[in-house]
Amino acid sequence: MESLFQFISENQLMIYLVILMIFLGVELIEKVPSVLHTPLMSGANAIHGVIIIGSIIIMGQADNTFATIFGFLAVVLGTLNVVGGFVVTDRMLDMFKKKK
Amino acid sequence: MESLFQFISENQLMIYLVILMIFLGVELIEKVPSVLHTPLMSGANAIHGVIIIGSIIIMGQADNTFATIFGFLAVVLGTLNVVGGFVVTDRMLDMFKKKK
Amino acid sequence: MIIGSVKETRESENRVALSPAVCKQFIKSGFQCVIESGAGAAAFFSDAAYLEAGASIAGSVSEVYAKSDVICKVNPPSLDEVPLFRSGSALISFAYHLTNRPLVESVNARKIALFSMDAMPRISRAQTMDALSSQANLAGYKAVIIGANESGKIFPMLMTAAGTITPAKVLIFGAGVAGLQAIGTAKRLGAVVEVTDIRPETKEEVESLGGKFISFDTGGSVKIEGGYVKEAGDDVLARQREILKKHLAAADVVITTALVPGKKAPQLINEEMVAIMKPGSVIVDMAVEQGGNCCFSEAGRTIVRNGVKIVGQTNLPSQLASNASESYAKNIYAFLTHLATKDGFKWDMNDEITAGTLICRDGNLLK
Amino acid sequence: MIIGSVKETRESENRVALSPAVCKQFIKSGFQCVIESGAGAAAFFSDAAYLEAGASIAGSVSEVYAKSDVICKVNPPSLDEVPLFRSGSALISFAYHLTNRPLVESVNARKIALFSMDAMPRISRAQTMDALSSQANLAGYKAVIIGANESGKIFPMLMTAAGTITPAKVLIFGAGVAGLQAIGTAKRLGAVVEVTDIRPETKEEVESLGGKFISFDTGGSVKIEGGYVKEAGDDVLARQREILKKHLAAADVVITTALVPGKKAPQLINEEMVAIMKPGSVIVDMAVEQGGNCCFSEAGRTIVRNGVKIVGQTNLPSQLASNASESYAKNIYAFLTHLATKDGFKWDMNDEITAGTLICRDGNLLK
Amino acid sequence: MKTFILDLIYIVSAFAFIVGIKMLGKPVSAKRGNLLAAAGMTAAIFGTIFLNESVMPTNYVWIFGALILGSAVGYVMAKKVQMTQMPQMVSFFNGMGGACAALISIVEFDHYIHHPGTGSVAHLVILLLGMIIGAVSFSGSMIAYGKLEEKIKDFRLPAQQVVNILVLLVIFGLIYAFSAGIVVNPLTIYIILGLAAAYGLLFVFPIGGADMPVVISLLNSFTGVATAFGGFLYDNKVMLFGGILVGSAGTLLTVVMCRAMNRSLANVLIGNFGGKAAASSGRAVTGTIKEISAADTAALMKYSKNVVIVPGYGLAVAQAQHVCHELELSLEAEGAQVKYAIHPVAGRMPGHMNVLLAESNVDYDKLLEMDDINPEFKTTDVVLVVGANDVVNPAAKNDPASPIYGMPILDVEDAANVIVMKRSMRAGYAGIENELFFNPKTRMLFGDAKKMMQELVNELKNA
Amino acid sequence: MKTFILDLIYIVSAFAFIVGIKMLGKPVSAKRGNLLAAAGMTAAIFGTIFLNESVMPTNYVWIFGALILGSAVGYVMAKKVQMTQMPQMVSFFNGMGGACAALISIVEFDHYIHHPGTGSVAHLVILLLGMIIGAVSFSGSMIAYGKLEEKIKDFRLPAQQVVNILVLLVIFGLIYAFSAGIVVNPLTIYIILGLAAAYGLLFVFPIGGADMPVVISLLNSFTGVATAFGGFLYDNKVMLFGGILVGSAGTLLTVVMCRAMNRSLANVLIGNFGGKAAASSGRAVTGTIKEISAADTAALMKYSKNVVIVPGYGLAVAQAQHVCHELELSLEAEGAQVKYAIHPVAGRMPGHMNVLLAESNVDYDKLLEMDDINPEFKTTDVVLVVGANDVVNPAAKNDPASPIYGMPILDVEDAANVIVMKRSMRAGYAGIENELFFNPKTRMLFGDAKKMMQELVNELKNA
Ligand SMILES: NC(=O)c1ccc[n+]([C@@H]2O[C@H](COP(=O)([O-])OP(=O)(O)OC[C@H]3O[C@@H](n4cnc5c(N)ncnc54)[C@H](OP(=O)(O)O)[C@@H]3O)[C@@H](O)[C@H]2O)c1
Ligand SMILES: NC(=O)c1ccc[n+]([C@@H]2O[C@H](COP(=O)([O-])OP(=O)(O)OC[C@H]3O[C@@H](n4cnc5c(N)ncnc54)[C@H](OP(=O)(O)O)[C@@H]3O)[C@@H](O)[C@H]2O)c1
Ligand SMILES: NC(=O)c1ccc[n+]([C@@H]2O[C@H](COP(=O)([O-])OP(=O)(O)OC[C@H]3O[C@@H](n4cnc5c(N)ncnc54)[C@H](O)[C@@H]3O)[C@@H](O)[C@H]2O)c1
Ligand SMILES: NC(=O)c1ccc[n+]([C@@H]2O[C@H](COP(=O)([O-])OP(=O)(O)OC[C@H]3O[C@@H](n4cnc5c(N)ncnc54)[C@H](O)[C@@H]3O)[C@@H](O)[C@H]2O)c1
Repeated sequence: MESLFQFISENQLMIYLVILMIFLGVELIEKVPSVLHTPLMSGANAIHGVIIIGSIIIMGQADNTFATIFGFLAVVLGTLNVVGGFVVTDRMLDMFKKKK
Repeated sequence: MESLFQFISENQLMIYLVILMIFLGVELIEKVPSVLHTPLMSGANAIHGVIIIGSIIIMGQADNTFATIFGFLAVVLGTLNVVGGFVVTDRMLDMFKKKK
Repeated sequence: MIIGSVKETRESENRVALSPAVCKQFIKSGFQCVIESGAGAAAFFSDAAYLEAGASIAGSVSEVYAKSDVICKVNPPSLDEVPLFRSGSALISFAYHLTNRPLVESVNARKIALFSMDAMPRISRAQTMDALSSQANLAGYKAVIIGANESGKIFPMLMTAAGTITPAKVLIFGAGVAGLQAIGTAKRLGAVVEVTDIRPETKEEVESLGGKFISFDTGGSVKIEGGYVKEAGDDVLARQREILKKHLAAADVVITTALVPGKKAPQLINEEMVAIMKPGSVIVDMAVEQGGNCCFSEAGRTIVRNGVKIVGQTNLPSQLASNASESYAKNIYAFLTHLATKDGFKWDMNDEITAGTLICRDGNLLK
Repeated sequence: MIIGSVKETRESENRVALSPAVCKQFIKSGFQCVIESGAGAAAFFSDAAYLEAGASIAGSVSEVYAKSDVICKVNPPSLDEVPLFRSGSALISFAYHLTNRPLVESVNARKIALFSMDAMPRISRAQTMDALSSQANLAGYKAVIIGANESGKIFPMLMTAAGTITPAKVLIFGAGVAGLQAIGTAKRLGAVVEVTDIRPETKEEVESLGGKFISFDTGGSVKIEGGYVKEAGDDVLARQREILKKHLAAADVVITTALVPGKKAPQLINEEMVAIMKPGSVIVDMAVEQGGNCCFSEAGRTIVRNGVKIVGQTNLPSQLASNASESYAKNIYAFLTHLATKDGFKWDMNDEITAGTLICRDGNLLK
Repeated sequence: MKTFILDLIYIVSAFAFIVGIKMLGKPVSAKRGNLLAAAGMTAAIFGTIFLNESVMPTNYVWIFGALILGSAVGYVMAKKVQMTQMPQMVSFFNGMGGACAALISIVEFDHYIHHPGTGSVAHLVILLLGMIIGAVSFSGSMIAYGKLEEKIKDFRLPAQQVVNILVLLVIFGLIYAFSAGIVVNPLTIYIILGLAAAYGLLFVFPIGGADMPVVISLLNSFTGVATAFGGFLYDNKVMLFGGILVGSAGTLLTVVMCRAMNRSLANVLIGNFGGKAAASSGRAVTGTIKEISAADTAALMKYSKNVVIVPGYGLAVAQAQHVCHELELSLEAEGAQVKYAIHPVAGRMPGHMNVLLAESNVDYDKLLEMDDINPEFKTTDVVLVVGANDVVNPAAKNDPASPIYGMPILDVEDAANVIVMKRSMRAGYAGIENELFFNPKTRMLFGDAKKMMQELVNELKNA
Repeated sequence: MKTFILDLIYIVSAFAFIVGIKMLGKPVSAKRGNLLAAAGMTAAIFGTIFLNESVMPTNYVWIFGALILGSAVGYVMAKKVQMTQMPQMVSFFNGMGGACAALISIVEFDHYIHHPGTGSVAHLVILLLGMIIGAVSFSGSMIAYGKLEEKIKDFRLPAQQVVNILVLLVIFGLIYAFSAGIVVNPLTIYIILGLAAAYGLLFVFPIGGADMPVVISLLNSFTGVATAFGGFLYDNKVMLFGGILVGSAGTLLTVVMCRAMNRSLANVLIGNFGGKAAASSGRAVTGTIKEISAADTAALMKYSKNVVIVPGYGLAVAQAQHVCHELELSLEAEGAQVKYAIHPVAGRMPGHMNVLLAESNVDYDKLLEMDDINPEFKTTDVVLVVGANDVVNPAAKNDPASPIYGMPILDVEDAANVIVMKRSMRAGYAGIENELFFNPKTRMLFGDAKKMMQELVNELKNA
């Protein structure tokens, strides 16, 4: 119990942030028309590709073969997620260009 | 320049929080029907009455007449803001009770 | 005060000046009513209904005239009837005093007070007494029904297995009370409606009913006074006729209501224009009693020229006898309760309505 | 193949079986057309218009009969006309073969092939040829216009300075093609419309046009076949009459279209019911040719009973000659191009439409 | 341990505020939102009193005394105030908050002076900023309050804008000088305080009464910012977030309100505001009229039981009959009862309104004649006059000189609220002014009838 | 210094993500929102490469190699994929993200093993959670991809739910054992990894193809959570916020999508989902029909140039003529051209549609006869069939045995999209099935015509 309180107190700002972020996420999505569900999912998918930052750090720190190979793989996969994700989203959104 | 960066870095979470909070505030207000402008303003007014926490702390710490008097005054004013604010808001919102 | 009403003597007149409902109202206000037996029959108001309303039924015309302080009629009495009136009594009816001088004089000679319904000033508070409007309104509706009945075409568009029937084109001359009601009625039936008038404010009014207004430059020679056309120069009429030609050529039904008060109706459709109209098309000339808007119109008759039927039926409201009588009676009620109390007339000559409608009294010709 | 059409001889018939527009279509498809001079005049189709469409004008009836491979008419020919037909030629018209036996036999005797338009099967692909529908549709509209014209009341509600005019109540018997169109038209004019029918599916149809359906328990004795009432027991009709009384008492205009194919029209308004109707109300009996839905109806006449006008006009479509002729001609076009090519008839007796409409051929009576 | 629990309480309170504000944004949940925020506040207050380590129990008597005093006064004031005076009440309470913020800063400053070296320069600047903003908010709110109470009149210095900017410059100059150590006399901050209060006066004085709500909203967000500075000062999260929330939400609310009134916030900030406002609100020639927005009209009608629509010639001109019917249906879907009051001469021909409304399929039963509807206005919540003018002009009853004197009219004034929808203040057929438009119960909804009705239908879905 | 700048870049990127997501929520701004998010991502990536102190320039060649390889492959895949295959592509890319998260955890774990004592237990747990979620997301996404590509069929274990829960229990048991030091063999984490991947398979396998979008959305938010754990691990704010944002927004999106499909998220989570789905989507008797929502229909029409409305008897039954006219006006306001295709026998009497549409004031010029409109369908973007059936039944042309064979019909199939609005799959007057409903171009919008038209009008305003 004590330790839970301690954790909360120590990471207070973080908790505020996480809750706020969740609020904001909910607030942002709530009124989205359903045609945009798929593009939005796709866009969000590209955004979580920010995991690539982690893989770059790992790759950057890599000092053994294991880390190099896995790091390389991680960066490739992350890039796939990011680039593919944004490009696919962009293509999906072409349907919203006014045809005139 | 350096110090600015330092400040940003040191208060990073705070900055995230402030910006997020602003975002959230904007997001929350954006689609409010204009009939609710006044009650909303009134409600927000009551909420910033949270300044009372500051006055309670001051009052609580007060160890001289100056602080006691001013602290007492501050708590009274803050309470006015809080209690009056919420009660007035509540009364305003009575108009939204369905009449049937 | 005793109010009397008699059976109208004008040919094919079905209306009556007082309805049972209005008699009831009068009686509630302390008046008495005497109705000639059978007066309301043509409008389907039975003697029994009048009796039930509290009126008394008189067996003869003369009995009504003898008893009544005021006689309410729709049409002006004939010269023969005037002697039947009690001297000193009053008469309310359409009188057209400007064109009906012999009658006015004979009435005046008998010292009858004459109120003419058609002289009602068109002011806001007199609207409830405005029989010209109430009757013109019904006439506008009826004109369209007659047009629809005479036409070999239906008004609405219909897309059917046997091909598409295009909507009828209805062209309306004059957007006064009758013209506006005609627009509304023809639109309801599904026709495409075009309208011409020379008062500028009518454009908006026509459009407010969904009609298309035919705009043309009326120039300076149109004089408007108090919402009425006072005068329209020949040049304007000529220009108007020119513009209207192509609309006439396309029209299936034409309804003309154009009038200039106190003048002969403007002739807006001449021989040449009838010639370019489609065979089978119909003109309902509501202005026929004032000389007609079409050169061929003959009052009371339907003639065919060049395949075009020209309907000159007069007295359209009479064909809607129930509604027309009821409305007229309500106008009378509003008017008479304004002019008089149950104890007699007020003769308030400062009142615009009294002054406007009183034609003669006590042997004095006021208009 | 030469298609001929003549002036209708039936009294006050204004329609014609071929219109210039349809002639043009036929000619484009390789047929030839011969029209008796003046055949279209009553429907305002001039000889010139036919000529322009490419048809030839024949000076006399006999010339048309002599030249034509197929004669298109609206009404069946009189017995006198039959000899004028070329033996071996064909005739298309309404023939009412079940009730018109002498004619059918005389036609058959001359070895004329007779197609009866009223025998058209009511199947989807025959809808374009269904002249009963196309004419009934127009008749439904016309009946309302007649009702409105005869009534002393206007249809719409109007709130005016001279009081409020309540909307007319229109009661419609039978929601077939004519009845439905009548609902639509009366609604458009602003009337409150009530409808009675004994086919259950008509409730939804009536409501789809904004009419109020008068529901009552029709019980088991109503037999429906192929969308038509086959039989309705006397008990049902009695119950229906009972229910309708209070609606009739309130009605201003009644339009009756109730029919049971091949039978006399059901008598739905009896003497007692007319008696409770308001004086001044109007009955337009569209079933009058089949005996009428009202006991007093007389074909071709308007009579007044008890203050109620009972209009027995026959042949309403004829009064809308332009539209009715055009629609009929389009039905003929669809029918004939289905039956024949420009080189002659196909005589495809396996075809439901041919088999359904062909009454006799080559001296053989098929129906 | 205590601190941890307090932190947790603060987290909960902060989110109660956020959710509360969110709920305040929807009519159905607004009341609960307010209660939620109040609950959060209560938790934060009592949490602070009992769990904050620096609060000495010896001071409890003072604290509770102040709380009880403040609560009693605040409650009574809030309960007693009349509905129409709510805005000034809000302004008053806002001023109290501002004053509270300023007081805290003063006490803190006193502390700072007596214990030099306890705070950084940043700390000092924040303290001063909190004080200034609090003071501006306090004095500004008091002026706004006075104006709305009509105890204070508009007032403008000759070169208002220049003066305002000068005062601001002096304030910031002093802050800089003080925090940079150029000026050291502690009394300086009282000068700053005074100037800030003066700025508040100068800022609000010239602004017209009609624009007060915007000003109050702005001052409200100022107090929010002052609160946030307080939170920074004490590293107190709930003050910080509550303050920022009100600061941001309040600012946006101000912008939104400005937008609804066709102003820009820039105008407010440079104090140029009042001048323009006065000019553009001078629509009425005689008396004052009150405008209303489509959104407010929609909300008003949504929460009404009986609505009467009075159609006139303008409905016909705009061809708004179809959307009018739609509005009727939407209102009925909300549970309101809707009727049409048909004046016998509305429009330009007998039965004009009937023809139109029948076209859009309005049920005949909903159309009431003048004589039938007139007694009903007394129990009507909202009358919506759509493009009618003469037929609702009380001059017909009151003014014997009027050309329409004697014409019976629809007694819409008897209803609780009258909304008049037309394009301008122009007259109708009779060409005369209509005093109904200046009636205290009346609010004008300017615009083309078709457009505005459509907006009402849309807003009804949101409201 | 570098770190400070990087921090700043991260702040900017994080807010680019937030604003990007917000913009993605509105059709007009969606494209720009996507670009903004992409720009934020680019900044974050290059910022990390050049400014992160721990990234060794010696590894630049590997990093850029990987970036170029990934970009090239990702770009080509994304560009080549057909419009209809977009969803599986999203799933695939999502899986890549999940795999990336798992890989990072593995490498980090390796680091952890080799440098014992560098991280806390919390650190380890977070690391393991990131790995598990990443692995579930990866394997689940791959199955979803395979299913949508129709390479993998539905598959259900006998006691699917029990198995799923068991696997989950084992995973969490192992994590506890490992982090509490009960189990110490480092290989355990590979077992955990394997189990997690297996759980992903088990989770997605039984779910029907039609429900894949929901599953993908859920897996997407999983990857977001994995990313957030990564952010926690590295104390990297942009990963943290990006991850949380996607985690929360993605979860809500999943809920919203479920709601639109009448499912509950609970069903998804316990894996019970597929079973129900299969049952409730079995509406069609022969062939398969595709449903569409009012919102999607509205968007489709909004971005169309030519719209044709085909009214039938259902329009009359629903008395939807007025709202139909309203829809027409709304569409025209959006710049579309709207026409009505009137079949000669639509309805139940000749001219039935004319009577209705005239009642609602539809312009005569907009009503086209069958012969005039039929050639136009080829250039029509959307045909909206409102309560018509027989008059658009291709059996009239194709099926000589049909009772309507030979009747001319409206060739709506020629249009690019056909939306059929009716209440059910019931037949019309002729009582026969309509193969148009099973046409690949056709989508069914089930509901009462009046209600659905009203929804279309409303949605058109939002879309
Ligand atoms: N019914 C009849 O038989 C008849 C015949 C002749 C005369 N009249 C007279 O006409 C008058 C009728 O009274 P009323 O109240 O119906 O009409 P009104 O007094 O003429 O007033 C109509 C009002 O509608 C507004 N308006 C016009 N177009 C509009 C639009 N597109 N959108 C919104 N508002 C619009 C106008 O104000 P804005 O310009 O500010 O928008 C105008 O003030 C009476 O005076 C009556 O005596 C009646
Ligand atoms: N026009 C004439 O003169 C005439 C006369 C007699 C017969 N017919 C025949 O009638 C048919 C007309 O074709 P059609 O396409 O217009 O009609 P239809 O084929 O009868 O189809 C109408 C469709 O509307 C749907 N519907 C009914 N009520 C609805 C509501 N409230 N909301 C939404 N949809 C509704 C029904 O499906 P759900 O039940 O699934 O909703 C039905 O399938 C033709 O077969 C024609 O031959 C025409
Ligand atoms: N306020 C009231 O009490 C009241 C009541 C009813 C009518 N009015 C007003 O009275 C006026 C006339 O109404 P009315 O029905 O008695 O008019 P009317 O019968 O005298 O004339 C009918 C119409 O014919 C038109 N006309 C004249 N010459 C024409 C021409 N050459 N071409 C086309 N049209 C021509 C007139 O402009 C008028 O609109 C209108 O302004 C109307 O608004 C007022
Ligand atoms: N598919 C097609 O091709 C097509 C075309 C037109 C009509 N139809 C169908 O044909 C049928 C009949 O149409 P119609 O106009 O020729 O009918 P009709 O002229 O034979 O009869 C008119 C109406 O009278 C009704 N009726 C009979 N007895 C009645 C009674 N006692 N009381 C009230 N009403 C009574 C009938 O039900 C019918 O609705 C309908 O089902 C119609 O839908 C089909």
